[in-house]
Amino acid sequence: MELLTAIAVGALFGIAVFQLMRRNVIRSAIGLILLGNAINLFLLSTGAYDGVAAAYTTATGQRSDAFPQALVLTAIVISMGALALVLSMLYIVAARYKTSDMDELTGLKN
Amino acid sequence: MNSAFLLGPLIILLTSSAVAALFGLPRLRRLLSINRLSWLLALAPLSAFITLFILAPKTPADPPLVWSFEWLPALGLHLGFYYDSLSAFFALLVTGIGTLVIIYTGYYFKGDQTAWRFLAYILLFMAAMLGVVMAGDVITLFIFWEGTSITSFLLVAYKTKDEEARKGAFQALFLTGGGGIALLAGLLMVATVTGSTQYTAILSSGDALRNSAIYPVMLLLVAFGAFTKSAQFPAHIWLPRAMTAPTPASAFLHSATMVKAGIYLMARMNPALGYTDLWFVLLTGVGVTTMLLGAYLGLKQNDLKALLAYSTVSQLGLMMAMIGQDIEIAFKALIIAVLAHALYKSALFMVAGIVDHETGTRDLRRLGGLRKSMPVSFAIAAMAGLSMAGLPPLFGFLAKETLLATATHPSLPPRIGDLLAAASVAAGALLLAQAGLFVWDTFLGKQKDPSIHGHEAPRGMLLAPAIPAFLSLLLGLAPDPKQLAEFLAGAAEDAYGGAVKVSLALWTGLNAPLVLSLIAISIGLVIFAYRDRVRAAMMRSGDRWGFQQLYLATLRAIDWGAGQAVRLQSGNLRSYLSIMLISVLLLLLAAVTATRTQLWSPAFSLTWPSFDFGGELQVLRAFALLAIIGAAVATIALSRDLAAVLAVSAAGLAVAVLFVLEPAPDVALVQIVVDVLSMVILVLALTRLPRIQRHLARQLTYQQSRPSLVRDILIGVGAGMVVGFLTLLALLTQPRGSVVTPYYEANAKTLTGAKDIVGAIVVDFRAFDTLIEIAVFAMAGLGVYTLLRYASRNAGDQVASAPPAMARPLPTLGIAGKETSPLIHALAYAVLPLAMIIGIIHMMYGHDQPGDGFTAGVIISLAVSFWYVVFGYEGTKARLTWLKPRQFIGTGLLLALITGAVAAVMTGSLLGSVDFGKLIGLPLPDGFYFSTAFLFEVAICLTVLGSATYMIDTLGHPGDQ
Amino acid sequence: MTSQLVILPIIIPLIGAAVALLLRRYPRVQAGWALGVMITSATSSALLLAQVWRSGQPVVYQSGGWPAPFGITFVGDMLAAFMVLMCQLVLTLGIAYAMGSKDKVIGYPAFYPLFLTLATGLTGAMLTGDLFNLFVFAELLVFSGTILTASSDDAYGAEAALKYFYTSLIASASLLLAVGVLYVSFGTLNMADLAARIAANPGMPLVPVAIAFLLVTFMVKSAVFPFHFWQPDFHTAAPTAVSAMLSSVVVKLGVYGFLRMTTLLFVDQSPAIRALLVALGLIGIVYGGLGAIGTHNAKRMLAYSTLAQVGFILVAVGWGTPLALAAALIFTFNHSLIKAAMLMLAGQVASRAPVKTASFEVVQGLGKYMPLSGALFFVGGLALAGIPPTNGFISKMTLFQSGILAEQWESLALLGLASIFTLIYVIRAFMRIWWQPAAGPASGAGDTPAIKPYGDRLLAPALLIVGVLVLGLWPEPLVSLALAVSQWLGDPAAYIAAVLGG
Amino acid sequence: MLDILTVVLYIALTVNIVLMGVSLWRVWRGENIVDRLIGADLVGTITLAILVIVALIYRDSIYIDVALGLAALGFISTIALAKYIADEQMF
Amino acid sequence: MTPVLQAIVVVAVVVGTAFSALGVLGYIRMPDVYTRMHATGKVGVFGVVFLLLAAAAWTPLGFGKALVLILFLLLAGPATSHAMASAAYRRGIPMARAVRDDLSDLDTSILGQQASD
Amino acid sequence: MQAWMILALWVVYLALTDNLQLSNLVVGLAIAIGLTWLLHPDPRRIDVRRLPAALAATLRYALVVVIDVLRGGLQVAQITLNPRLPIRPGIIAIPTGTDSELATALSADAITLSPGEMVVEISRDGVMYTHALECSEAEAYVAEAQQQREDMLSKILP
Ligand code: NA
Ligand code: NA
Repeated sequence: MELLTAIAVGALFGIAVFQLMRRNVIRSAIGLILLGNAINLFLLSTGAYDGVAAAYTTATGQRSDAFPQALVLTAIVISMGALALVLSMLYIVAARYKTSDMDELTGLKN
Repeated sequence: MNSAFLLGPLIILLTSSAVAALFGLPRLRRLLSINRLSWLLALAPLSAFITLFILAPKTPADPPLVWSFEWLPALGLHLGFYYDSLSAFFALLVTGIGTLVIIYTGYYFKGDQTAWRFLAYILLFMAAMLGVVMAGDVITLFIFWEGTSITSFLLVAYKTKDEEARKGAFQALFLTGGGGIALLAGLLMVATVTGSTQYTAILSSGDALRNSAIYPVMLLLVAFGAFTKSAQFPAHIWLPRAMTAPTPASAFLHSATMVKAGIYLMARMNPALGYTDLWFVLLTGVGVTTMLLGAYLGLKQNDLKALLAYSTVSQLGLMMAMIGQDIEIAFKALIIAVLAHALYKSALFMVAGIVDHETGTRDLRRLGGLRKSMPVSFAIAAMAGLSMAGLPPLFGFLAKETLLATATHPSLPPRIGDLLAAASVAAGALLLAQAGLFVWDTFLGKQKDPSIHGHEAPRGMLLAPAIPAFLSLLLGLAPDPKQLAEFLAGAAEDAYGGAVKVSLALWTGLNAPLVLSLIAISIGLVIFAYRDRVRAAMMRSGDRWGFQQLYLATLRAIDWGAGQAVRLQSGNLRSYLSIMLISVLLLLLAAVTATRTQLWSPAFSLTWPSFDFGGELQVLRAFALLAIIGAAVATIALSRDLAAVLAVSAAGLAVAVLFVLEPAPDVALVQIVVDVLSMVILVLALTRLPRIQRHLARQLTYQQSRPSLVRDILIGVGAGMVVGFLTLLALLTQPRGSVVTPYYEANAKTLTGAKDIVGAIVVDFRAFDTLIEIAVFAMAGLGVYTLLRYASRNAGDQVASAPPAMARPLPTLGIAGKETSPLIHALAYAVLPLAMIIGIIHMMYGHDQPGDGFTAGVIISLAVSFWYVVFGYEGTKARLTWLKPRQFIGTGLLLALITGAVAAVMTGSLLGSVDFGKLIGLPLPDGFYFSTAFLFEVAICLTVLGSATYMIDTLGHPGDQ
Repeated sequence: MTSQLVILPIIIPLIGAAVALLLRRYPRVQAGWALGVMITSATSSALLLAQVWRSGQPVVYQSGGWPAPFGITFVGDMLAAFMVLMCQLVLTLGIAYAMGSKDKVIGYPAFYPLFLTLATGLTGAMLTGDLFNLFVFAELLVFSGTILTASSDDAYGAEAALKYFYTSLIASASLLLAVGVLYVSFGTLNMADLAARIAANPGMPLVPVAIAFLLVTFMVKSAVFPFHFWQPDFHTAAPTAVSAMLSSVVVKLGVYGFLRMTTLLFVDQSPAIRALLVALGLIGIVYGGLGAIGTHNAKRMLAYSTLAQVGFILVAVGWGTPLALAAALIFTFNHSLIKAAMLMLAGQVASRAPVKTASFEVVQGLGKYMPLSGALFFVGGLALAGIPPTNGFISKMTLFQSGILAEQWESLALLGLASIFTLIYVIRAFMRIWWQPAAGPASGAGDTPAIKPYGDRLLAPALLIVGVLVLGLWPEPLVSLALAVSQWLGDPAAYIAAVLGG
Repeated sequence: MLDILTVVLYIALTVNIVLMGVSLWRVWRGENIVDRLIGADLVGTITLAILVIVALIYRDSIYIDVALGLAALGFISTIALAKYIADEQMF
Repeated sequence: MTPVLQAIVVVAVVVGTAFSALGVLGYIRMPDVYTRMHATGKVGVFGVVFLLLAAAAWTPLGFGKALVLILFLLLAGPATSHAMASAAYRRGIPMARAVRDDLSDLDTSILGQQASD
Repeated sequence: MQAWMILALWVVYLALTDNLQLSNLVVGLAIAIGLTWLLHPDPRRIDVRRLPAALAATLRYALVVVIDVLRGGLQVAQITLNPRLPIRPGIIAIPTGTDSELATALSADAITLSPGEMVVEISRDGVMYTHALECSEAEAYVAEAQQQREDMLSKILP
């Protein structure tokens, strides 16, 4: 199971990176979401315990590690904000530079 | 004598520069003509001269005046002065000629009321130059040294509109600035070996310095600094091009003072760094080459100032070569040469300026026969020119004699002596020819250009060159003035580091130097006689030395490199990303291989999904994992953007399922609400892309060159493997322990009253993370708003969106158009209050169950977004008048901070935990605590609601204000 | 109250941002408020530094009252206090510049709030003692900076911001991966706790991985080659008041990070890290210098220059001797003042150009009408090139001195050679703007120059240049402070004890 | 411990997983965009069902709270997408 | 008590899952999107509602909460179907095997237009 | 309408919190009132005397809907499992007499809930364009059921 998890997280991350580098701006924004998901899954996998119960004080049995979960909560929120911000910038890019092609965003160079 | 008086001249000069600068004010400018101003300002260098003269050590026996103060005690650095005979010699030259130059300036710029700038610069330069020669330590020296570079840059480029002036100034600064860097390094090395920056220590540490392992390096560095400053081969190229400076500046900087700074420095350092083979070879070699080269090139020039400049280069080479020797007489020669040169060259420069000023040209090919119209100038030029030519009875003759005496000194190694003698003869001959060229071709002979009419300059203007020219004669005629000889001997001794005998008698009998001198004069006269033919031949030979070309090529090379550097900045984000990601991968590889880290432990064992009964959740997990992979692949494979958005949403849901299975219900809930919100705003953004661009974008999805596709795939695979491997390691590392989690588990209930440990961490134990996180989220929302409502409007951004194309416009109510159907309305009416109640419950009871202020905010904002969908933008705005995102964000953040502050007051700790309900004794429902945590949740909810609403609202309707 | 001092520089701007958001209807009040907030905050950081310096002990604050390593600890040690004071001083002047600026973006209701959250993010990232908390603060910084730049008057603001944001994703992802890896290995994210545990168990297999990821993070933050691509764009397109901050203090977050890595977290592993930093620094010096020479815009030139200047700092951090670290800190501080001033001046010139841009083609010759700007720019340029009597000279001198004492001949030689580049681009830019006759749109028709009668106010850059000169003439306080900081950096055990023992 | 309820729950879970797989397949290979949307909505609903089954297996209502969130929001995205499909605008 | 409760739960789970399965089966078998929605609508209503009833009986979940959720689903499910159907119709997605279409008389645009996808 | 809403929200709150403590009742009421004030629905008064009748009608309505739903559910199950897939789908217009938006909504909800029927569009005068799996038989039946529901709804809604 660990191997499958690792493969899935790796695949998700790899595809996220790949998508991030697409010319199509929408795909690139999709890559951003996938990236956040992959990292959050990784963070969760760093939990110190193989829990069978949620991290509640009332739980019986081995609880899952609450600490990475708290980190992931924060990270999720931030990646959500990142997505919104990127999308608004992509809007401006589309409106101002009249393109949805990352390769055409070369007004700034040299 | 109080050594602090040494500050006086410097202060006087700086003040006078400031006074000159004040005349930049138009009101002041009207008070005084530039002519009178310079007479007035000339008092400054004059008084400095007098002060320095009074303070100067008059005989070799007089001790140096030393003054210093602790400038940078932390590093043991001092600033200060060291005023010995050598310093005094140069300081008096600087201020003495400086006085004349200032007076001359007033006439030169007569009527040009903007010349205050020039006066300010040149006085500033004078101060810097004085500082160089009076410095008592290498730091002070360097500070003033750079000061001369900068001020001379300003002076050379004084005619800023003239491109040549700018280029010349730049070149001078480039070379002297480069030298400055070397010099600093060299001087710091000297100081490091000595253990002190002060001359008093350095000058007595010669043996330590010479024996140091880094001696060659420090010597080369210091010498390089000095060579660039003193225009030594091959850095000599800047000097002729600096002749774009107004003549007063050339007269001062490029003859009498600045170019001598390098000479001064090497003379100063001679006792500490000299007397080694390297020193000898370096200085002699460079000096002799410079001497010959300057003399040769000078003869080629048509411009009076360029001619003088090259002859200066030649003389500077000579001086440098003298410093390279280790015999007493060389230093006598040095000091006399410096003095002689300063006198005649400043006079000649000023005369050149007068000629230029009065006739409007400095071109030898046009000048001639000015003797009649400018008799005084001619007389001055003649005196100085004869001195330059090294003819008796002028002082220049003595200088040349002493030089030749050095060259023929028996203690020199024979070949070196011969070489030096030959070089001196050659240079002397060429200099004579040049002097002849200057005097004869300008003032004597025929008038070449009838349009040129000379006028004699005003008396004041003539006074300035007349004094040094006359002194050249006077010193030559005077029968060995003892006091002066004593003084010069002192200076020479300071440079030599031992006793030097100086006599200024012109006639020393018929000896080898005299013979050589006669040979030089004869050759010089021959060259002069055939000057036209010689010069024509030289012109034909072109600039074979080509160091200017080398300089230009260097600049071109730098510019080429610069072009390449900026070309790397291609503007293509995707290639940036690929370079960076590859770098990350390489860095990781390097980190792991370099440390030979054993990442994989033999103890690791992999387990496969078990399909035994009771392990079905594992099947769900496996399914979710496969679904993640599938959905992620689908985001690539699906050609429609909307379908890809659906796929990414599905991936998010699968991730939520994985979170549930962790089990991490809190995270799962947040993941779900964020997944929905993400999808909504993604689709909103999709609607904001004009259809044409959307279609173009769609075509782009798979449009990519094969190499770059392969590149991206490889990067993706690499990145995926890294993170996958790390995940595997994280999962397999045993034992895994957490330092912090046991504490949270043990204390969540007792210290924060929360059953939900994750919630307790988020709002209590690590509340600061959350506070900043909501600030981030708030800024994201605010950012979307600012970008789309302000920046985009101001920039006139426009999305050329075609009106929505409805395949079937219907008169009935469904999902499309401005008005939706009553059924959907009813759902909207139900969902907002429900969402609010759920949100309130999340805030109130979030510490016992999944959900918190964040989920509350997102859920409510999603309900609001649903209203936008159902009732349209305007409809929703009209219905939900209380929804003020900005106030929500501001109030939310403020509430969070106030809560934290209140906690700080009550518990002594910001964002501490206080249960107000319990404190007041409020009867509240079980499980609900009216506490800081609750207020914090409310604050989070408000902020998030405001921010998410901004996101939805503005992405949906960017044009609105 | 004494220990609360450490969070004041974080909290005051944050409160200021929240209140400023509510003041949008009163733009002048909002601006004044922001300035007041920043001055107050800077004062608190000065007090913090004063206290730390005087007592010799870091001010440690356990937020929420939770003991370390369980809560989030804020640590005002010498390094953090020093960096924070530097940042906040410059940020204060940044607001002052904004108030006198003609940019439209200044008038947006979110400008000052974002500026203040930028301050919070930067300050918090330096004061926090927790690695994940550092991530959160860094994100606040990234978001604020991105938005400010994207909403710039410069038409390319959005493009630049997008590129920056994408690059920052690499940093953020790296930091989170580092966080995860460290948590797996050591079970804690408190930096003091981590440092102690790493020192006790340096052979943990994932430590090199964590180091690599943290390096990437801070390399992006400081725009170190090859993670620099975003920087020239971003620092050019940002509103001047902002780009002056980005290129001066914000890039120093990475420097801070490298210092923390080499002197606290990974002391055992630091030789390898240092060697890398020297190499990267040298590349930066050459590349940044060449880029500054090759580019076509004054602001952009200064942005490239920052690449080079950060390179100098990295080399010093890499040398790692106490004097070298002090030199790095001195360089850091001085460069912040210089670069902020220079960018403000370039922006001020651009603000009077007929088309608002600092492109050399447009601003060439405009300087004729701005002699004061020219004088300030010239002095700033000298400072950048390390020429006395400016503070830049002190930077260069201490840097050279430390290199000589550390006997780092090769890197010193390359560094010295490449430092001539600074002189080239500074002088060329100065000559082009102030001396060369106008060409193109600025030359106007006939005698009337096509120049706007009013531009951004010069107060802020003038104050900075005064600072440049004062610190050049009287460097003692800064130098002895930097020496004290570097001495403190040599004692990671004291940091750990202060956090965990207190 | 294999009581009938546990068996039923695991079977139900398995069935739902299969159903989810089928729905995902249709999202992937839907014949038109609405078909895909139906599939996506179905995925959401089945996830909801799975969450409830997990809650039943753990006998813990915490997971229902998660489900509640999904239930209250899932339809929003579906209807918003429907609106987008209908006239290429959300609002 | 527990065995009875268990029995109820078993029944609820079986019925709910059966309806879900039927719904998905219909999703596969039905000829067009409109008819499919009939089938999939069942999953949301029956599948989840029965499971929620089971959860209310078997977990600490209160009946009140379950009831609210159920009522909500009873409103949201149909509304969702309705919205999707409307979208499909407006998008011009054709009906398969349709015997009548009262709406088509109201359609003011050219009939028979096929959506691109 | 406001009182209705307060009541409904209160009940929902209590149901969701699953706590009938006095303090929770008070808190819930406060929340219900607060939200109602915030959302300010149409200020229509309700006749208290009609309340019992309305509640009874609501229950009956719910029962009818549930029965409808169950019966139709089985029908659709049969269709789906039938290998021949015996359907004759189409869109039929079902007129409703109600002009109240809420009544229309509830009607549409009930129609769509019953398996085999699904409202596609609603005209402004209340005609439901309903997609039915078996449209030839459905029309009469559906219209009848609709009439029944409308009668009850008119009792429930003010
Ligand atoms: Na919670
Ligand atoms: Na139905």
